[in-house]
Amino acid sequence: MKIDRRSFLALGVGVVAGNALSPVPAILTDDIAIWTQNWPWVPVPEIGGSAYADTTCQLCPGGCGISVRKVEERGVKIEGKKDHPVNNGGICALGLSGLQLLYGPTRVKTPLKRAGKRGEGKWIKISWDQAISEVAGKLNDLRSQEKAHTVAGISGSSSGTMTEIFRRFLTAYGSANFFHTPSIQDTYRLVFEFMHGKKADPGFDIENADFILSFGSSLLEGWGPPVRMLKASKKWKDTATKIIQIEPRLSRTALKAERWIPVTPGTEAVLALSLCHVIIKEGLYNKDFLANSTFGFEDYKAKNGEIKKGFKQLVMDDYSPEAASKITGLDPAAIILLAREFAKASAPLAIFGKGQGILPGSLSEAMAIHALNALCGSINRKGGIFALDVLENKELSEVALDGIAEAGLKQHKLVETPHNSSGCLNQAFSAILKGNSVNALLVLEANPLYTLSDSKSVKDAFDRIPFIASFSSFMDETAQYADMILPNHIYLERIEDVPLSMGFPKTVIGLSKPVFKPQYSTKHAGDTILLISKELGGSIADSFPWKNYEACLQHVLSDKMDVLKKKGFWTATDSFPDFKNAFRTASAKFEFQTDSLSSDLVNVKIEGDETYPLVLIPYETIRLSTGYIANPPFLTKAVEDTILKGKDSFIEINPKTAQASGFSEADMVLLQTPKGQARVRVHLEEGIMPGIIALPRGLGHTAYDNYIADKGINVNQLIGPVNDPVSGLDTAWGIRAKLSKA
Amino acid sequence: MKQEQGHSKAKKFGMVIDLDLCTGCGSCMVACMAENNVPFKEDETDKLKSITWMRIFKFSNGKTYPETDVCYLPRPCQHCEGHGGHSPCVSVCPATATDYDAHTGIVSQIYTRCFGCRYCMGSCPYKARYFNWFDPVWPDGMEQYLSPDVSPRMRGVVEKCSFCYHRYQIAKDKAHYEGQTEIEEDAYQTACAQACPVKAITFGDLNNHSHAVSKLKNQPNAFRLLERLGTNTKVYYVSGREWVRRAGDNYLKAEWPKKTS
Amino acid sequence: MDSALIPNGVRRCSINKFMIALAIAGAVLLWGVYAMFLCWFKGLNQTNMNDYYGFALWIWADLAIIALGGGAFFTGFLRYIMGKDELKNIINYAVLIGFICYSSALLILAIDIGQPLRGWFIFWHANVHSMLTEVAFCLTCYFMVLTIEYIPLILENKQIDKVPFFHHLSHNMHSVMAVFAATGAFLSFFHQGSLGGVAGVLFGRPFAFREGLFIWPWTFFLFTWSAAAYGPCFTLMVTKITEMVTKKKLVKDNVVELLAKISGWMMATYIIAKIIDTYYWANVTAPSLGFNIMHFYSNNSFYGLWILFLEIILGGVVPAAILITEKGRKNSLARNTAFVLAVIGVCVNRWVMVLQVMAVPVMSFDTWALYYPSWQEVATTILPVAYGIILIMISYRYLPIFPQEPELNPVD
Amino acid sequence: MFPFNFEWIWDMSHIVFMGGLWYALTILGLGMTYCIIKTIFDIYKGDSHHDQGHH
Repeated sequence: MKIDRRSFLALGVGVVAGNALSPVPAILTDDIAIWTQNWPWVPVPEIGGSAYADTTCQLCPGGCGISVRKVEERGVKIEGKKDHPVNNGGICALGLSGLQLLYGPTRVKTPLKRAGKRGEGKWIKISWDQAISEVAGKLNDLRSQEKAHTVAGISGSSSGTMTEIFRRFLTAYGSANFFHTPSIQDTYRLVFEFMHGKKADPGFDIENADFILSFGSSLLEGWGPPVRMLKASKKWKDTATKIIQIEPRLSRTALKAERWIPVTPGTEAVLALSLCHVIIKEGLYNKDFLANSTFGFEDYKAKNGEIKKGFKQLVMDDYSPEAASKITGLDPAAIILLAREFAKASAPLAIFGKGQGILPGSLSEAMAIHALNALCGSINRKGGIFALDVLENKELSEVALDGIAEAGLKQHKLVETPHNSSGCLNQAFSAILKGNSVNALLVLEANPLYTLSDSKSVKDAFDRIPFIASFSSFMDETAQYADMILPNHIYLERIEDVPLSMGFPKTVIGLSKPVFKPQYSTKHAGDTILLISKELGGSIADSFPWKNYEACLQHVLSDKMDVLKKKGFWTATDSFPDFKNAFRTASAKFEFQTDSLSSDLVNVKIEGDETYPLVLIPYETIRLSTGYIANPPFLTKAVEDTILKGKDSFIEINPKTAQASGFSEADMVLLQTPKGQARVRVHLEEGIMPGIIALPRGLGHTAYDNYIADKGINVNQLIGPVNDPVSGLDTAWGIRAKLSKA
Repeated sequence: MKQEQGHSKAKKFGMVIDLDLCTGCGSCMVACMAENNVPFKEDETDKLKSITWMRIFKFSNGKTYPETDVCYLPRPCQHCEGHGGHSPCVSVCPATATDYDAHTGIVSQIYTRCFGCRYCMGSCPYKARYFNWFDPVWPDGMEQYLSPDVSPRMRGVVEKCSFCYHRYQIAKDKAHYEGQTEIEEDAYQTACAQACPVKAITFGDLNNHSHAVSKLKNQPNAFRLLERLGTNTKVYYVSGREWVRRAGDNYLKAEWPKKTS
Repeated sequence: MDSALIPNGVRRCSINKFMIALAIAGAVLLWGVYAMFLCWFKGLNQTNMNDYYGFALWIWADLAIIALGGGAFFTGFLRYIMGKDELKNIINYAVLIGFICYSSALLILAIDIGQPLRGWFIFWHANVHSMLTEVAFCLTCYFMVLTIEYIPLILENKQIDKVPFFHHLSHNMHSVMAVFAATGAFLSFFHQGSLGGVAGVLFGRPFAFREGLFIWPWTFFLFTWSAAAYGPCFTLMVTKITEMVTKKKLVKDNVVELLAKISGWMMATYIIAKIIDTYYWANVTAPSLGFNIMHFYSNNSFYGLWILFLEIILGGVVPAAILITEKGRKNSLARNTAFVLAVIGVCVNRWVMVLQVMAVPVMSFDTWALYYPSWQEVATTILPVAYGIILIMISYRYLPIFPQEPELNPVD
Repeated sequence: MFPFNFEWIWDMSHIVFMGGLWYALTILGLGMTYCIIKTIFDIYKGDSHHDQGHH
């Protein structure tokens, strides 16, 4: 038959109709729906046997015990470890996000050598042998040119075998320029050095204190071991412990405190001494302790014979509630009331230090507050503050030196202070900017380019250092700006001792164990250092006789290792001698350091003049990681939209203050300080003192991954260091600032 | 939605959250994300497009400095029972993709069944339901941490808190192998309750008198969100602060302090 | 050129003019289709909807066009069941408009769901307690009815009618049309209602929630009623527009006035019921749940009492008043104004029952969520309009839509 | 939708709802079938009725 239009149409219609009546459409519809339920681009997690592996978290100095849930070789969840002295099953949001770091895009997967300009992000992958021989070669050259002392090292932590090995390496190499990321621990150690005459770390028995006076410590925002503190807050509620939070901002701690006392920031020491004034005046102090175990309470004769004003006289003269009221902005009656409450409490405890303790803070302030504890005898007793002997591994501190090393160590150090200066990192960089040469910088688990204040100058200093090598596991700001990266295993892949962070009332060491085999071509920084030293040979190699880091750890902690391996942590049996033998000062007593408490010292100044009408303070929130570790995606997801929206940071400001300058919620404003400026958004918050603006730490990263980079402002760009006259540590709790329409 | 017949009494899993303990630290949020394979994007600051089964609300007493006070309120799915299992969402889902399980009191969500009409989201006064506006994407390699107990959701479906139902199933199996008829209280805990550092979240069977929640929920300071709507939720909140309790529901000026009706 | 297809006894514009007009409408259509495919392939992240705004512009468009399409079932109801025979002169157009509205509604629903390929689950796994299920079923069934009612119209095309099969088929379908119309009316009463139910049953949303009868909240009946009342106004409005475009009188005034009168009275009674409902809700329902009525109309930058006024007074009382009075009906300006106001009124009502419901915070510490549509949403919402215009153009050109046209515009 | 879907419950709401649905579908189905069959007959009868056309 001939195919005309009509029959063709008929055919078409027939075909369509036929199909429509057949089961084909039904089957297709069904198949398509099934396909949407198994889209190939939606991952299907592999099933398998599930088991838990315990280790210690190292994402903050808290040292919580964690249990990692594994399905075959994959880690699927991190949970808090039950019956662990620190966190007993609890866990923080950062710890929970750990696996996103293990598998995340921010890992450095193999040794890298810079190809493009610094910070440009152009790298070439190199072998471990090449990486190690190149670093060793560089160091060898410097050594042979007798420039050993121009090599500097920065460690993220101030204790633990890794830090000690690192320091040991530098010493054996011939450089005294070893630094660590500063923290409040440095200041406290000086407090104990001055007042107790011994090397000690503070332990706060907050679980047993019944009246806690916190001078701005964000106890529930990541202070000390964060989870331990959060757990304590439950205990406080159960036992009706009184927490008094002194700070200009209604932080989480202030929220949970029984009372929030906003005082003019920087005047906390004055308040403390004024409390002492009332306590002494009303004779509420611990007479026995003061009479028998302290020196410098009454006036005393100094070595040169002159009569010096004692603590008692000093505070009676200069720190009356009325006088203090003018400075702190606190009503005298309130001061008197607070003093009485504190002194009459059975276990009062005063805690020094703003925020998480990232800022070392003023030594005078610390001593003023410690004096307050002393007045009430809250030292080395239940519910008080303990002076815990600093953990040190002698095996690692004594080093055999060759000639070059000895010569190098004699050289002028980057930072010269009467005390241990390894926490004066800011000064190290300003020294470099002043012209002191550093030819090589080694960075271990630290990120000074981000965490140090006045980040711009730090970067300038970096530009003057010809060679920077980082051991970082992540592409952090410092690593990104380095010349070579020798990536470390991350905490879940390596063995390491984790001495508990400052603040825990007992000396505890945790052990982090390799829960996973290394995901990438990384190397334990300990082994890397050992290999470099072998490469350098001579007395340096001799200083590291162990075949690898684990062997070294085994040797150094031999007495604790079994317990560590079995329980995952080791607890010292700290004993506290009675007050007769507790102090190693010249007087063998607790010494009030009156000359550090003069009014010019205790009022902690910040940078800036009247042209900046406002005061900018950084604050910490537990949903933002502030240290070397940046926020993993989950944690960032939990950040409120009143802190970060899109790429904009929000400043907290009191509605009154905002109104005065005509700003309303979410307005974009220009925030200027003597150190720099930034565009930020306004968040009106009743919970902040008028005249103060607060910006969170932990944002404004320029490195890591797209999930955190270029979000918000790094407050360190806006604040510069203010060095403590005595300790030389950074005391800049804020900076003067102004806002204008942007 | 018929009541279960049989010897063992129907369970009614629920929570009691102490708002005076809660510090808003965010552990519950992240624990939930990690446990339930919740996806994430580069920018999660638009909270109206950010999947957080457990979301922490923050609100204040409205007073000015320095009298101001703030409360953090963790909000999982409230697992409404409504009237006889007719919770707001279950009764509206056209495809029976979300259901009220009379044996456990848990409101389920069947991702492969849901066709994304979002009627359930409109019906939920707690905003506890979230839509997958985007394809879930894990950066290369990160999909390794996905848990096999919870299937990742595809674009275009609604998801929400399940009270970690998979943990219930695991606990049940375990109990079965060990020849027990009942599961222990601590054998089935949600990820958020387990992670909470201050133990502000207590989870258990509201019908079982040996479980802590059954007592805690009867405290004088206990309340539920929007009780007046008749959603009949299974998440109780506790606070000693009157203004917080008041914020739990809506009242006309004349109505507070609350009349017991 | 296409004169062979054009009905006898009527004049149509030149094919070129027609094609140009078609092209313009077609361009808009394509824009919408592009947006539609974006939504299908990239997902609903193409819209500005969010977790607070699960329902937005699209659902509003759905409710609105279905309400407006109500003219079809109600006119059919009046003609076939109530025996208002004059209405045969407008029923064709009513059916066509209804057909356009309902097909558009179904299309929008297909775009609106996150998993279009699973759309049929609503039938397969139907949950009979869900108003949406009721909507889906009735909508689909009634769409079948409209198709059945539209087919004979197509068959009356000069050329098609030549085919004996089609000729007889159209005749036979006409003869049993009453049955179909009755079924359609039955279905419509339900799905129009269930659309109202969609909002009314949300007992978690005090702004939408209403008590009711059995399983049906008052909104169920109000929606049916309003669709019946306002639908014909839309039919008449579109008729008027068509007359303006074609510069011809297409339907006799007595027909228009009859429908307008009925519509007016329906509207009047509806608006009274609506006012009572609103009053009761504001003074009993909402307060019993702890809400002061002003809670729903304050503390936000958009929704205020004005919208209530716009819906009830301007969009209800005023047009009703015009249409129930002889003078108002007879004055074409007043009458047409009434149509427009009525259309606005019903659209605002549907808007409120969808978007404002989503915007109002329920938890005391929650916040208002305002929303503006993305261009993709707008485009896909305009798509049906373009589609409708095209279908009307073609149908008007080639089909005897208006029985009175030859008589009113004799070709000499 | 069908008794063999596992959600199907023989309770009142189902019977009313599905009853209504299938009732409507049946009417439409039968109606159309009737028209088509009758049309086929008409063609064979070959009688046309332009006298009582409908426009």
